[in-house]
Amino acid sequence: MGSEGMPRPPAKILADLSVMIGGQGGDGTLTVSDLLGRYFRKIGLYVYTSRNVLSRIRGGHADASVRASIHPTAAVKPEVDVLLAFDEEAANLGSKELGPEGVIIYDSSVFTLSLPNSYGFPFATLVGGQVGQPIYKNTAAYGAVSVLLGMDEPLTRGVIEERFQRRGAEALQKNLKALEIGRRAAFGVPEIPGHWGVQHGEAHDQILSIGNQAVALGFVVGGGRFFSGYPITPATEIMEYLQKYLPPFHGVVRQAEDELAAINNVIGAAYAGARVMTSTSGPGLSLMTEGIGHAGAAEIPVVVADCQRVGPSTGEPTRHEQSDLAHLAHLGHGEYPRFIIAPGTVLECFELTVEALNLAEKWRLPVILLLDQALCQNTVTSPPFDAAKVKVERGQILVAEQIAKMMEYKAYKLTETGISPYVPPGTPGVWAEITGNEHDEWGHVSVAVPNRVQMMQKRMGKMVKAQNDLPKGNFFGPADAKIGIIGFGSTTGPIWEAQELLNGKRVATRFYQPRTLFPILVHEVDPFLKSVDICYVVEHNYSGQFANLLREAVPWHHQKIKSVVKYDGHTFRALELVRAITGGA
Amino acid sequence: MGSEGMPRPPAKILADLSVMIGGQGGDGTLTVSDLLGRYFRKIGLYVYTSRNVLSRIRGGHADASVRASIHPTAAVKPEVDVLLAFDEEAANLGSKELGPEGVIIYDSSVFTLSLPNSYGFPFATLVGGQVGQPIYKNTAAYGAVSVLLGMDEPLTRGVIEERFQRRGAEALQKNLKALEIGRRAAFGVPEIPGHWGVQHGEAHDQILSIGNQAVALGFVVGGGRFFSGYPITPATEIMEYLQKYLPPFHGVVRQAEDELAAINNVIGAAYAGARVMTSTSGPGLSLMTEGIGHAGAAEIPVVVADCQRVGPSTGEPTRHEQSDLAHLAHLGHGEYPRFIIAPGTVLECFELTVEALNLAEKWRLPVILLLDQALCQNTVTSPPFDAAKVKVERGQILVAEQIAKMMEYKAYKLTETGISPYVPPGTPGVWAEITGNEHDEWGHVSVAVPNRVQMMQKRMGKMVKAQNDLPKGNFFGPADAKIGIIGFGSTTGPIWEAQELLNGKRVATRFYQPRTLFPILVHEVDPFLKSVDICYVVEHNYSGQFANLLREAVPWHHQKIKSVVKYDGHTFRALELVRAITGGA
Amino acid sequence: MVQSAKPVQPIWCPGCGDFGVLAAVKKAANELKIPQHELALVGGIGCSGSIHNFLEVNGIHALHGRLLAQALGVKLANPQLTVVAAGGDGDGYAIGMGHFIHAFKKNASIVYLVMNNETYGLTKGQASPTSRIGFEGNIEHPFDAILTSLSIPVPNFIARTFSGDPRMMTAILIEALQFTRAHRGFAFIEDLSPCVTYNDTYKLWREKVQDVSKLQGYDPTDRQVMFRLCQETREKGKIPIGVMHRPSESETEEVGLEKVLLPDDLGPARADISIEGNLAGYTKLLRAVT
Amino acid sequence: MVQSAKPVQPIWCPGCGDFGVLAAVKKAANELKIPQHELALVGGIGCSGSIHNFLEVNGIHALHGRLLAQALGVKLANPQLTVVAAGGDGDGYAIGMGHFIHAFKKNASIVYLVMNNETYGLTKGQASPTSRIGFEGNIEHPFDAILTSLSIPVPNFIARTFSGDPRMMTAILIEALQFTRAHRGFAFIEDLSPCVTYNDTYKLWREKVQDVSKLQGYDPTDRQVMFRLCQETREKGKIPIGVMHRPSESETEEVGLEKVLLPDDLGPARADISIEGNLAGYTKLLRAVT
Ligand SMILES: Cc1ncc(C[n+]2csc(CCOP(=O)(O)OP(=O)(O)O)c2C)c(N)n1
Ligand SMILES: Cc1ncc(C[n+]2csc(CCOP(=O)(O)OP(=O)(O)O)c2C)c(N)n1
Ligand code: SF4
Ligand code: SF4
Ligand SMILES: [Mg+2]
Ligand SMILES: [Mg+2]
Repeated sequence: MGSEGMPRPPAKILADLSVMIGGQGGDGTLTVSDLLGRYFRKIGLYVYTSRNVLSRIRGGHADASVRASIHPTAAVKPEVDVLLAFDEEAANLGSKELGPEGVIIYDSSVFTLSLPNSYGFPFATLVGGQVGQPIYKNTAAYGAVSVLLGMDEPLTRGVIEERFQRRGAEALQKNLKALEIGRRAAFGVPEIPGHWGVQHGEAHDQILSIGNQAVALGFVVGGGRFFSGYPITPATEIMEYLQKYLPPFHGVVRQAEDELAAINNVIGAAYAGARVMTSTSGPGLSLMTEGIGHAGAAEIPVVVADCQRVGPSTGEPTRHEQSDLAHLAHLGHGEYPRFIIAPGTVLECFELTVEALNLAEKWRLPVILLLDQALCQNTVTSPPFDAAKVKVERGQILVAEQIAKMMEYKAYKLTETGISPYVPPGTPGVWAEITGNEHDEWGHVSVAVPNRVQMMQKRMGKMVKAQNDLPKGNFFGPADAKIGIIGFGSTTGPIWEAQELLNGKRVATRFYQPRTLFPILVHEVDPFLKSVDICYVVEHNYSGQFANLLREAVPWHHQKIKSVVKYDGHTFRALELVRAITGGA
Repeated sequence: MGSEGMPRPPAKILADLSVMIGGQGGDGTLTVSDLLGRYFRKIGLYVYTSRNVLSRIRGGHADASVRASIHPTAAVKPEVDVLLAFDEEAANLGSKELGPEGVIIYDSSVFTLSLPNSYGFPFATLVGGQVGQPIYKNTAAYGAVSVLLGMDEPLTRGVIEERFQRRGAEALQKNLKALEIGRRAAFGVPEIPGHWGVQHGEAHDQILSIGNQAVALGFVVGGGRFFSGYPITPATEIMEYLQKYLPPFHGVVRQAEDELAAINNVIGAAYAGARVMTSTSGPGLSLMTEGIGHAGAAEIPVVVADCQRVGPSTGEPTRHEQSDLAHLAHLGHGEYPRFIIAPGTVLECFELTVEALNLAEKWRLPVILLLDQALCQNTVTSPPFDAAKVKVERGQILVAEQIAKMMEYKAYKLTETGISPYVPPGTPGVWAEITGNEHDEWGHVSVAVPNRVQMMQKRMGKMVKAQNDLPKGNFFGPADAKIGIIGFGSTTGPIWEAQELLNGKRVATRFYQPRTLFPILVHEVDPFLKSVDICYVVEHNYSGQFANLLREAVPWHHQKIKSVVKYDGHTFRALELVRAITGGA
Repeated sequence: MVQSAKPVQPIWCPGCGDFGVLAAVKKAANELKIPQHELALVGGIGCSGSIHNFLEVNGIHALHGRLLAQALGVKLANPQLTVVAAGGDGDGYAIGMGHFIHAFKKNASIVYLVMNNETYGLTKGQASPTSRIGFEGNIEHPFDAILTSLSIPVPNFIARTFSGDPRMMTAILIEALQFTRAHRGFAFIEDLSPCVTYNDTYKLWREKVQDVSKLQGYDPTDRQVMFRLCQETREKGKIPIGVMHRPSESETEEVGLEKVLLPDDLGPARADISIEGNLAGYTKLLRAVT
Repeated sequence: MVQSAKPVQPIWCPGCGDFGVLAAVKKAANELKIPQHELALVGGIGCSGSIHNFLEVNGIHALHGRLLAQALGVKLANPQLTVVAAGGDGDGYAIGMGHFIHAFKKNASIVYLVMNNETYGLTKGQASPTSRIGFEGNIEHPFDAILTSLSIPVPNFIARTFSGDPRMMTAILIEALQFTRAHRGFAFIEDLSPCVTYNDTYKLWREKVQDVSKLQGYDPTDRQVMFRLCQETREKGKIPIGVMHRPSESETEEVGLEKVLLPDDLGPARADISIEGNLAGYTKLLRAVT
């Protein structure tokens, strides 16, 4: 429609829409997606934004997309409704994802397009002329989109004010002017104003956040007080948020000289009695291998958040993958216990960070918080985080009165659970030896055979004894469905959507989202696999790493386990999953 | 006998004997075992010596044992025949392993013993008085043992001359004097001289070596020319041998500032076209994690020898374990191909080091040479290494004429095999980009989706395509046996011996010694597991790491797979295996 | 009283220089009356790094080369602890070099004690970064940690001692402990600690050590002067010992990293982390996310 | 001729200081007529480290902080190559600090070019070891790589340049390349290379740079003098640039590590490794094991 210039039928009201913004790095695509996300959230919609940028500061293709829906969503919409393109490459790439009724708005000061439903506006030229700086073209484009979608004008402005007021009055004024320019231009083309409408939603209690922020907040509220890290995409934001959040609570954040320092800094601080975390991504994680093993051997509670990106090696720093799992499950020379827990939503990022801190201290071992780029960096609406619901459980850290009653303090006392009560240094009247060498109960180096066997059993036994204490998985869909799906981390969003699409095709599925990935919770997995005829294990890596862990843990189910993998740096689309499961279009 | 002072029956001639020497670090136990090993080898016996020392330079309990047999052996003898004890702790520990007819010889200047068949000589006092330095007491004790076993006097001396002549005339003279003192003392006790005899053997073609030496020699003969490493027990000898061996062949050995440098040094040298290796043990291996991944991503052929010791963390530096396998199979963030190959004998250490170099260059990826402390450091007789049998296969390294015919040189050219022909820098007329970032065929950074998928398939596909090129396993025992045994590395020796013991009990077993541990060679494992009813997977770790890899690779055989593990720092004794397999004494 | 871990017998060879350091640590801690539970000793990996096993204090055996990184975490988590990191020259100047240089820069109030024997003792005598040319095939110029530490523009305490001179060693260690206990920043002491088994330099060093305070122009507040004096002493074939940098009170009044970050002294390990105790603050923090 | 990898468009922001370095490398290589196939450029990880992608030479993208370790391997494997390592200040002085200090000590004839922008460009502007106090919350004194490199007692070539002064930069780079191509040892150049996006210091640095050769007493053969001059210049709020250490010919005649180890120049990568070519030697070697 549109381009014919004929009177239009009343605007279609969208209840689930997707806007994709593409251009060169530095064109401000992320800003537009952020502004739209804020707007949609304010009208009560559920919002999900994702990004697709290069590992460079300026230039190169970058895009972002915003989805807004009256239903909760944490996945990219299969088809794009509005494509905003700042250059030709963005138009070409984006138009492949455009739905049949989709509209393209583009910057005609840069290129021209002859596709149907495409409207060019010379944003850069207009803004360059009237504001003086063409870089505000993105705000003008946001204005044009706001007209296209019949967005409320004061609210459209309000979102800009909210975002830019910190940058000072001048920046704000320029943005508002650019907005006006964009809106005016859009009103000049008859097909644009109110082309579509956007349904308002009910989700007014939601916040808009990213996994990295939720992890940082979970760390603070969970009692985390010492953090050391080294910048690396896509983990850096955790450190940056904590630099703001922690100091008022007597917390310390250090940017270390490298990841070897970071992990050893947190080991030292945990030894001293603080709740600690470090965060990193693939290359940094590999460098932490020795340190994490030290925490395992010496029984020092550390939390390591791994924000997975595309590997191996430097790989694709800004892209999405879930390929560190196998590495983490077997991390380090020798054998020591560890838990790997994986949140699937932003709220779970908050909750499981707390849980990771609790588990690490209760069981005195390293806990890996396994994240992925999409979960870490994609903005999504979430129920707000509630500090009052948080429980800080420190396990057996002994205080003065308890110590006074003791005859002796052995840092590695053999106990039923394998957990030795701990007394941090600085506690009057006691001290201890802590070491990553094999040691006796006192922490003295020992190679005695019976001691070695006992100490290995003490440590490794924790992975069995803790099973009921570890985060339980979530189950979605009817319990009697014969098709099973397993997925973790950010695949939850696309899997939910695929379940709905399959429901529409009368294909019932049951989705098990494990939140403890290692050790495999056999008491959860085994009945689940028993209950289904076939199970698709959905993950972002080449080898089917979680499927492999399942084969190892419950080999008797091996015939039911089917891997569905993707390793091209992009998140699953629900339709891909539907195709994989139905075996066709 | 003996202590009764009665006329003895004619001396029993031993065809398989074991001497254990125990004392404090610095007492010279390793020297005695070395001298005895040399002697027994000279009379044509097969020899196996093992050690049991602490991670400290002097003091603390240390012991060593020598086995000599007319049959090939690479395992500790179940029962000790002669115990030589320099202190009480050694006498107590050692007497537990003593056979019913075993004899104890001890240093009575330090302690006294009232056990039967024990004979004290004041070695330290005697030597201190007559040689002036009590440290030569170990040579005196060797002398006493030589009398006990009726050893040939000139040969007994000859071994000392061989070993000490490099140390200068004075040291040699003192040792010879100490020998005389020991012999004279022993002759003074009627029960000692010729108490036993030692049968001469036929194994005159054998050499006496350790795995670390064989690896170093294999490296040189296999064309290895650049080595960088960092000292760590039990790997250091590889570097030390190479410091002697490599320079005459235009080779370079560097002691790096740490393991991060070591692995990156060899990456640089391999990039430049040299055949390279580094060697390390657990803690160093963990530090090399990122580097090995870089070699995998950038397709740079490096060989990493991992001399496994007791983990996790600093663990027990001088003790034996095989617990890095799971780590190595999943090493590093992201996914890249690697081969893990594991020699089971000293000769195989030589041969498979060559093979590792060939495989790394042919397939252009990291190859792990998986060793263990017992294999690395225990002396054993072996067929000599033969350079003429060695094949140096460099794969597709292009030379000038080939290049001249090419239109273009792409370092990451997509090919059928996944192998891209390589041109090292310095070759006239061509150059290339090499990177651990995801890249296109030219080595340019790329995040394009189809390229990413192709490059992952190119790299990961090597693990499938190379299967027939990888070292084949060895099989021992009747093909129709229904009891299977799997074991790798130094467990081969004890397993052979267990097989013989079981044969004696009419229990037929078939032993599969895989020499490629990763990827699992399904074409070998599957028929083997099909052929047996049950299979014991014997390994030195807690989790049954190889058994787990098998469950993952051939889950349909999971019911047949039984783990037999030991993780106390000591090698399996054949009897333990027999018990595990027969399920009783 | 509660029984805590007892010290074990030193694993060192008789005559090892590290015995001198052990004695000095005991003496200094006694003299300063540092309560045992407040002293945390972070050991490296090497013969030297096991020193904490022979003392009745809090001891943590770090990884090879990572002792300073762990010590930093200990100090920042609980600034009230007196933190001493102690290890070898291989540990500190080879694998640990990165953290070593950064420790001066970060300036947490830790005493770092390097027992320099110019070899890797525990792995049986290979060349270390401080080994002389020719030792075990070494072809690299020896690293001089004092010269390099003088090049880092931060007011740290820097000294070199000799195990053969226990008086000076103890006095300097006491000064370093006082420096860090006053939160004045990082204190580095390199102790010349001969390895009698693999590199017995007792006699040589006894002849070569030169007390810098006896040199003309000695001024430990001036880096340039000390840089020159140390270099000249080396050129004369001598090894300078003594205090090489003693920053003035005005430069260092409580500039230790832990004081800068936690002026109220209530660090991560001792903060109240209960939900009740923080609910108001947490609620405000979480409400800001919209 | 065979088509090799073509350079790609620089990914740098317009105006980035690294363009100056790129231009200087091209110019220097041209001037010295270094055949393209003989130049091997080892890049770090960071904006700066991608420089080899924009040149037609052998390029290897190392790991973050490991470029010197890889460069060492390249040079020792094939001493005929002209090896240049190039990366950022984060790469070199944070994660790479250990290898950095050891590179001086090892003294392989490699040119190491640090593009110091006093920030982590590629990860969006965090403080680096050279950042001034206050930059992005930095509380640590900035590291001065020149002072520290002057403290290491090995005759290396040491210089600092400024991207805003391309003439000096090119001239010094040429000298450094000549130094390493003559196997005289390690050559270190820190280039002040502003990050216009996160830390635009062009103006500031243009005002602050001080050509040391203009200072009274300038003597680049004398470390003590240069240490003093550099420190004094810093104290005056200036940044010294120029050649800081130029060892004399007699000190450095072919002392590059690769020459010491491989005097015949036939290194690991070019040695004959065929069995036939070595059988006699191998047989002798193996026969010695009995
Ligand atoms: C990562 C790692 N690499 C290597 C080792 C082996 N190792 C143990 S101690 C040591 C060197 C000891 O030398 P130094 O630090 O000088 O201490 P010293 O024994 O001389 O006191 C080495 C290399 C290790 N434990 N960890
Ligand atoms: C082991 C590791 N840690 C962290 C990173 C992330 N990272 C990439 S570039 C960079 C810093 C870049 O700063 P610098 O070296 O100064 O280079 P610049 O971009 O400023 O030129 C970091 C931390 C990484 N790639 N690898
Ligand atoms: S080997 Fe050397 S450093 Fe180690 S304890 Fe013995 S004398 Fe001391
Ligand atoms: S971010 Fe800074 S360092 Fe990186 S390219 Fe841009 S200007 Fe250069
Ligand atoms: Mg040392
Ligand atoms: Mg930088």
